[in-house]
Amino acid sequence: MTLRAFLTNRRAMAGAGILVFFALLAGLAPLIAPYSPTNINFPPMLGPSAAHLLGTTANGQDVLSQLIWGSRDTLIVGLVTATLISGIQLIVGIFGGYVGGWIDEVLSMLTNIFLVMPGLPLMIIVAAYVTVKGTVPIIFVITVTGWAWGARVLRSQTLTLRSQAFVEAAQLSGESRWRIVLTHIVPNMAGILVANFFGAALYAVLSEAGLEFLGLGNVNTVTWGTMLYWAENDEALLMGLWQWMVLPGVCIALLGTAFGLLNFAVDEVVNPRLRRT
Amino acid sequence: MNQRIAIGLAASVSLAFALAAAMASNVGAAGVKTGGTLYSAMPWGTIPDNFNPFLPSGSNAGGTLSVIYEPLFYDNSVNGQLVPLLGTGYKWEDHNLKLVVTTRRGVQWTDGTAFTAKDVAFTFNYLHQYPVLDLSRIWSTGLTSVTATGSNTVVFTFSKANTPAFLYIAGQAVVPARLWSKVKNPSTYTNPHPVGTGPFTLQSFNPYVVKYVRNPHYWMVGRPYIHGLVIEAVKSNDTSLFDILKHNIQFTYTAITDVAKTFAARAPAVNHYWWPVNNTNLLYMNTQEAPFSNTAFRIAIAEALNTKLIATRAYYGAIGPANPAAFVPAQAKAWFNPSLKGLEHPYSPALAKQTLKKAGFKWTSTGQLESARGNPLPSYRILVGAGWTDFITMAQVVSNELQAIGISTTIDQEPWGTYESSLLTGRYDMAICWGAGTGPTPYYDYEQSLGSQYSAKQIGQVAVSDWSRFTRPAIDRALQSFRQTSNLAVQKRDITTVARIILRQVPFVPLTNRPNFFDYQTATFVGFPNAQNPYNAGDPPDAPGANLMYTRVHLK
Amino acid sequence: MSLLLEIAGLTVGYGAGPTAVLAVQDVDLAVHTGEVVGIAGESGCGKSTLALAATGLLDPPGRVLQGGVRYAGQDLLRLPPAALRHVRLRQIAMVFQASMNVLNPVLRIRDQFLDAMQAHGITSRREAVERTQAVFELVKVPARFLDAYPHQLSGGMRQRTVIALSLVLEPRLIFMDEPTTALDVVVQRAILQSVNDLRVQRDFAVVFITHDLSLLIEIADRIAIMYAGYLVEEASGPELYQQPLHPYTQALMQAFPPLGAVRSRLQGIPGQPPDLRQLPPGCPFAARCGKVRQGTCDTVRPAMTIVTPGHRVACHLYPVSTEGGKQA
Amino acid sequence: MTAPVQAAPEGSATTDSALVLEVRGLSKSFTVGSIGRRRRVRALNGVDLRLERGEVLGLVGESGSGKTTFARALAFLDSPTGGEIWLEGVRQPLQPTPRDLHRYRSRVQMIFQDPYASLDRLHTVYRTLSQPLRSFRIAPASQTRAACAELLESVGLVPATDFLDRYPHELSGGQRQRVGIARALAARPALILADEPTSMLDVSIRLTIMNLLLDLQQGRALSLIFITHDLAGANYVSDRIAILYAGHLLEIGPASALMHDPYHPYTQLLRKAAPDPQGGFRRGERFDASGEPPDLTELAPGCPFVPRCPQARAACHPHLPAWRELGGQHRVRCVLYD
Amino acid sequence: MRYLTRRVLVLLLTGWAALTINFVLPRLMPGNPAEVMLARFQGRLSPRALAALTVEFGVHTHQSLLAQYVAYWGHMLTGNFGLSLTYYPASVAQMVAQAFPWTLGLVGISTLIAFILGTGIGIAAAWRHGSRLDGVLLPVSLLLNSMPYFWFALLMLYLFGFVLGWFPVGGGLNLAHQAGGWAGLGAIISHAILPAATITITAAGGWVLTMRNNMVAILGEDFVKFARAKGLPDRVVEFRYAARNAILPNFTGFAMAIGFVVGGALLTEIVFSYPGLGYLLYEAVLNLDYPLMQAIFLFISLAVLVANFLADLAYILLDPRVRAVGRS
Repeated sequence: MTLRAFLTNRRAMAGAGILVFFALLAGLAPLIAPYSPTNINFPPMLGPSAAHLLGTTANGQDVLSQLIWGSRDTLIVGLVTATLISGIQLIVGIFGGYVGGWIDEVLSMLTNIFLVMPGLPLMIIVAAYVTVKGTVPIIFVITVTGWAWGARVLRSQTLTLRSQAFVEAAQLSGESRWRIVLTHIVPNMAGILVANFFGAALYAVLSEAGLEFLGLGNVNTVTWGTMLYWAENDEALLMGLWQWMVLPGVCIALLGTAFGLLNFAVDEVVNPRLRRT
Repeated sequence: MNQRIAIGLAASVSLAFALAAAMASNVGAAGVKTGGTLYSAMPWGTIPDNFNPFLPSGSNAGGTLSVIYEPLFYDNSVNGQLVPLLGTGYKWEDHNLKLVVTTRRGVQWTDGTAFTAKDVAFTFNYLHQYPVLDLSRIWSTGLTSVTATGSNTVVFTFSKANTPAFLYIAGQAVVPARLWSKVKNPSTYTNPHPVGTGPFTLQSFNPYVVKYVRNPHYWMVGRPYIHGLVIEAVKSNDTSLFDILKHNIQFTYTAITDVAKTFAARAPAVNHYWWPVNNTNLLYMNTQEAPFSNTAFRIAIAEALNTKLIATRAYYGAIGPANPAAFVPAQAKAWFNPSLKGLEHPYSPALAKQTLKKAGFKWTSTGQLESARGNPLPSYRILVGAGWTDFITMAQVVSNELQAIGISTTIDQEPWGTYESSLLTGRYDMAICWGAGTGPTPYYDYEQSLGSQYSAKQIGQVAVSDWSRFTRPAIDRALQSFRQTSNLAVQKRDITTVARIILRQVPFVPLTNRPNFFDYQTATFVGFPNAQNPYNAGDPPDAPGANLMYTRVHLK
Repeated sequence: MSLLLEIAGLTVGYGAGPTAVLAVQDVDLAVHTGEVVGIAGESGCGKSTLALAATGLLDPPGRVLQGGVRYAGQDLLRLPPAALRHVRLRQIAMVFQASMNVLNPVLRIRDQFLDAMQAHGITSRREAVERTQAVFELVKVPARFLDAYPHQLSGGMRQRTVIALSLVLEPRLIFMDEPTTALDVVVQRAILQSVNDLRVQRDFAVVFITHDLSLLIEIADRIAIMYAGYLVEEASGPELYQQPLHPYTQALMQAFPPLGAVRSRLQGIPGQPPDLRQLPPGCPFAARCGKVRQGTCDTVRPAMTIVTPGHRVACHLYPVSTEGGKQA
Repeated sequence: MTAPVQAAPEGSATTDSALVLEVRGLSKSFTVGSIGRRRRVRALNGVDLRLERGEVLGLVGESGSGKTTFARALAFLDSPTGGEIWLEGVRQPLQPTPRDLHRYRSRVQMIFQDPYASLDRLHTVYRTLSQPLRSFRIAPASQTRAACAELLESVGLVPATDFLDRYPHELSGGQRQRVGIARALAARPALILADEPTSMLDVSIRLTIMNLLLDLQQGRALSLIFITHDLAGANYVSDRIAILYAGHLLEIGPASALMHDPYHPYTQLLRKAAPDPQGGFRRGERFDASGEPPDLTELAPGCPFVPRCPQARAACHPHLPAWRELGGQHRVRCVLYD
Repeated sequence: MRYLTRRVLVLLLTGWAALTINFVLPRLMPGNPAEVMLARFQGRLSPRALAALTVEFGVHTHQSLLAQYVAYWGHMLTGNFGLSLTYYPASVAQMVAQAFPWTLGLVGISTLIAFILGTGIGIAAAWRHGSRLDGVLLPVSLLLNSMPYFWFALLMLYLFGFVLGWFPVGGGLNLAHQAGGWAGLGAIISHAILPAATITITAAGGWVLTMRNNMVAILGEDFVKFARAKGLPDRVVEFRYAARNAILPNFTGFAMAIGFVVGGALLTEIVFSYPGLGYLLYEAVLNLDYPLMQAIFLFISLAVLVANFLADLAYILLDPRVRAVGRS
């Protein structure tokens, strides 16, 4: 029922289409990228040409290859972070909502605190404190600062589900708490979980780009974020290498839009109040 | 290229052999238009509300050290000239144990009182009284006393000979004794109403713009030509670049990416840059840590690096590769001993591999280097400052080239504070940074980079400036000999000794030259320093050398 | 009694094209001044859709596909929006099914009354307040609740308030769609009584929509029975009570356990209403009907027959006659 | 109607094998409001009830009367705050351990009001029904499916195999409620609490579901508490009817007696207000009902119905009247019968 | 006022937590401000000078953590944040006080504009939902919402600042002007337009989306339908009935939104060389200026907290229901 609603949802399909496109790009990067993204042996600052469809960077890297390979690490950061964030949200939300009591009080307070703490500044500070720079710390930093909102949503959803008749009926059927959580609560939150997942992925991709831009990222990888970092620092726009500056941003925005569309569509499918169009 | 932290290599000083009467040629030049306000924008972020000349540049408002306070002499590291400012002459006496400096007559502090040798003596004794202020460690050079022996003579007495110390003395900003003797806590005193001898006085200040106005009683008659100077603090190199491209400002100090194309070519008639080399960018290796403690390993790294490519990638041809013994080009001719020829390590990955093989290293089937015992080497970190894209670019090339001989590396960009303290405490594998000292002879860099008094015995302890933590008694002896003499031949021999050790043992790999990044445009004002008229070394607008520019620039 | 509202051949669908679901099909219904017309049927029979369509409140994807609604000589469905707006509340008021939620939760009751009156030209605040107080008195809600927010009222009070609001401009017709379903019997009874009193005083007509036929029998002058979007029977209340003709109506009458009678097993209506997306040919009730005649009921859709004056039924048991008389 | 009930609710024959449930002084209150303005909502105030094996009790009350609270307290979905619950002669702790609950629920089951909300939309009928079978170890794993089919047949969903693998959205409201009934039956309980099981169903199928409940109850000698606001419905299914108002029982007695001759003014009011399909057109009939059920946070000590009672008098105010038995197990709590 | 008490409690606890995290973070840090200071002075400090400095910064205290914590609170409450390492010997309080008004002005005003603009567009889209406007707005808002702030800022700066020259290329004030007077104000405004537009455009997308969704949901509510049935003019229904309610959930989402905007503003400030807290924080981080970092983070957190608290208060004012005492 919901799957079909999802499959016939134009927004979902548009979002999924973009995501699949980037996923293919990422998956097939070794096959379709003309060069290695870290190969710095081309003449720098070339405009678009047959050999370099999108030109080269100021460091003599092929922009197209970087763009293609960049999708890989960008997606990895986005999806891995979103997975971690979703995991925390699920645990905090369910613990808070279903177990209740003082655990809930503590977790709620923690959630509220992280909710109010401004994400990027906190991220910057934590990133400054993390001494080893790399993709893992970046994922860590974004995860730590990005879970609160979804956890709050999931908690209230858990609270709602907990008082639903079918959950009470399951209690009366002699089901244990944890079986109820696993077989009733979690599956019924799947839609919101998925929507949150895409929201978190959007947050992660944007945050990664922001950290890279600030020079707090990992320069060893090629992501759209690092591309922007280099393009900005090497004055891509002044050099007339607009494609180097514009395209990674467009890719981030498109990927973000895909995540947003999916988030939105799942929301629409799950929440019938929005399904009136 | 984004050295957002404008920690100047400001106190660049030199030793001169002859005093140049540089003033004469310019004073009273005919047809000079006076008036106008000169603008600059610097990526400083914010301007500190502080005009204390004893603090390092960057901690006080830009201009404090260039237009308000003046030192005794300005040493031009580019042309080797020594320009007299508050001092007019000096001589070493008593086997180099006594330095006698004559001070300028007829100079007035901006509050109307007269400048005398007493102020000079006061300033140096003040540094002794408050060691926090003695940034150049003048009182660690063997100096024992400073006294004014007349209204225009100051005598510096040393316990042991140290001729290079003159440079530090020459560059110290001088303050009025009358006012500073009353200051209680000079290290935190913000000096809100600065009184100096310089060509300008403070007009107004806010955290984003500081304005100076011409000092009508400046000791150089008729100077400065311009009436005002405004320095704006901007947040990024982009902004200052945009500002100068739009001719909102006349000059800035920014390492512009591909400066010829991005900046100069946009208005070839008026947009200019002058990037005179005065230092070297080095690849430091932590010699207290394996395998960088292994000389053969370091040599192999030197052989594996194509410094030409590194320079091209990092500076787009504006700056060239470094001399392998880290001589600055302007000094190489004078100081490079032909006997050093052949000790360099030319770029050759094959040779590098051979060197490694000879030292017992092996390679895995995938081409990774492993130790003699067959343990694959880990990935080493190359430390660079966050956002310093010239260094990061160098690191990328280095990383690529080391990969070619089987050494894997990752680039570790750190915020400036972490970067610097990692460098000082030896918590790094490899790092890219400039040479620790600059001056008119290689001595200054060698002393700072390799002198055992600046090193540390263990990782974790602070090595003040010997960041590769490499020391040799032979080096210390050579430096000691250099200090105690004013005989050029002896000094040359000493420098050659150190250079030979550098080439043979490679404590660091010189990568590229390092210049001052001076950019200017001549649409409305002229008279900026350049290669044809290098009256200063392209110093940043807050460094003492900029003083010379402010007294020469005038309306077109 | 004069004709007030005339629904003729009204067909309403949701969606468009071949997948459209016809919620109301070819319904004729007249409402005269001052009378109470009851519409009864199971959920999904189209009674609420009929009310919305007849008042021009149908939201997309619902659409009137055929037929018309005439109110006091005007074609309601073709009125320009501005004119239609003036008909609402002032001429035709509507009390909704989920009355609990029809009041704006963030506005005080008083303001919601004032909004309504302002929209219909009563700009004097004093007049508006006076009118409001008057209707509050009518529906027996203390005037202090004027300053309350909806959530501060009990369900019964809220329902009374909504009825008061529907009365404040003295309309001539009120649609009441399950106005008391969510309420307890005692409150329901009290409200029905109030409405009836008011109706007598002010002489407005009521279209009362409910699934509770027993309630309609008690209060309605005329009752229309709907099933699967069709009007299947219409008669005066007493007539329908005494002589329900359509097997569905009969079953519906039997579907409520009696209050006082001796207890005996009753049978409900077997099966369930048909899926409107796949309406079978023939009589929509055929599948559940105890008197079904194979070959006829399941193939031919029965037409409306006037059995006696004022009593119509659409059932093959009562074949169409030109006289309108009853044939055995 | 089955065996007569004992007169005094205070009776002590808790070992009586015919007695399935005995409730004594059951109370439930909630705390609402913030610090400083805490108020207690007293939803149930000392309810006494006894239920025999195979008996159907109709519990009738308006919304807010506490009837749902009663069902939930009995099912331990919300723990009662006071009183005693004896099940088949065993006293149930008011703060039960999970083990206590499991044992109790194998004997007491519940049918929910909303057939749409009470089934997990993601679980098939089979999955829903197998849950109690598994957790109460009713049927071995190999026979679960057969047992489920059997349950479905017993609630009239035939052929059962057509329904086993359906999801709730593939069922009509009536069919869902049948599944809900089957689930309650699966545990083979002694007592089923049916909380307004027909109020959300279409009028046309309400009777069918009531009939089903009666058939099942009679066939299995189940006890049933049928909770409703519909007096006629209660009358249709129940042996006895109890009237609940503001958390207090006001009247209890054999269904027919209570319907024909209600004692309590409130019961009379209910009786009068209920629509009566046999009553015909009665628009002009006067009916005096002002006021609404009381605020449960501000209950006065006397009879809770006083503010709405047309026959209220001074004696009603000081305290709740005692129970009076007026013949045939028909008891009432009202000063009119003192 | 249960809701308000809870909010105040959350405010206090969150404030406490923010301060405590602020206390803990630098102490988890491996580095040592003394080393940083040494680096700052380019290694030229003698050990004696260094010792003097560290005492000044109060970093080498051998107190217990608890004593440090108590002292820290004392400092926080008296506004004594210590000295900045970067801008030594300026005090942290002085630096923050300089930057704060700029950020407050820029972020405050652009957040407000973004909120009003986004909410307005969201209302319009939902009111016409299903229309082309709505169809286009959604992906556009998503796109705007998904753009990296700094990237968009860079493009805006390049296009409007550099190429077209309509606006200054950065800074908060013109080179020629000091703050003060009309010219100063004009300069401030002209410098603020681009960064404010950047923040507004990227932030408004989020508000459009949430507002549209809320509004679509509210439009399905009975009270909106009833408002139309009352014959209220469209504008009244749209704003007083639908939008008025749809805006309420936004206040609970304000926390995240404002945090996000502050984060985005930080990047924007850096791109536009805007003299606010964002840039200062960036500087502080690059220089490991712990005292400054601590104070700025504290300030931002508290500002967000206060903004949230104000949003909560507004929520209370706008929604009578949260004032009510409800079941917990």
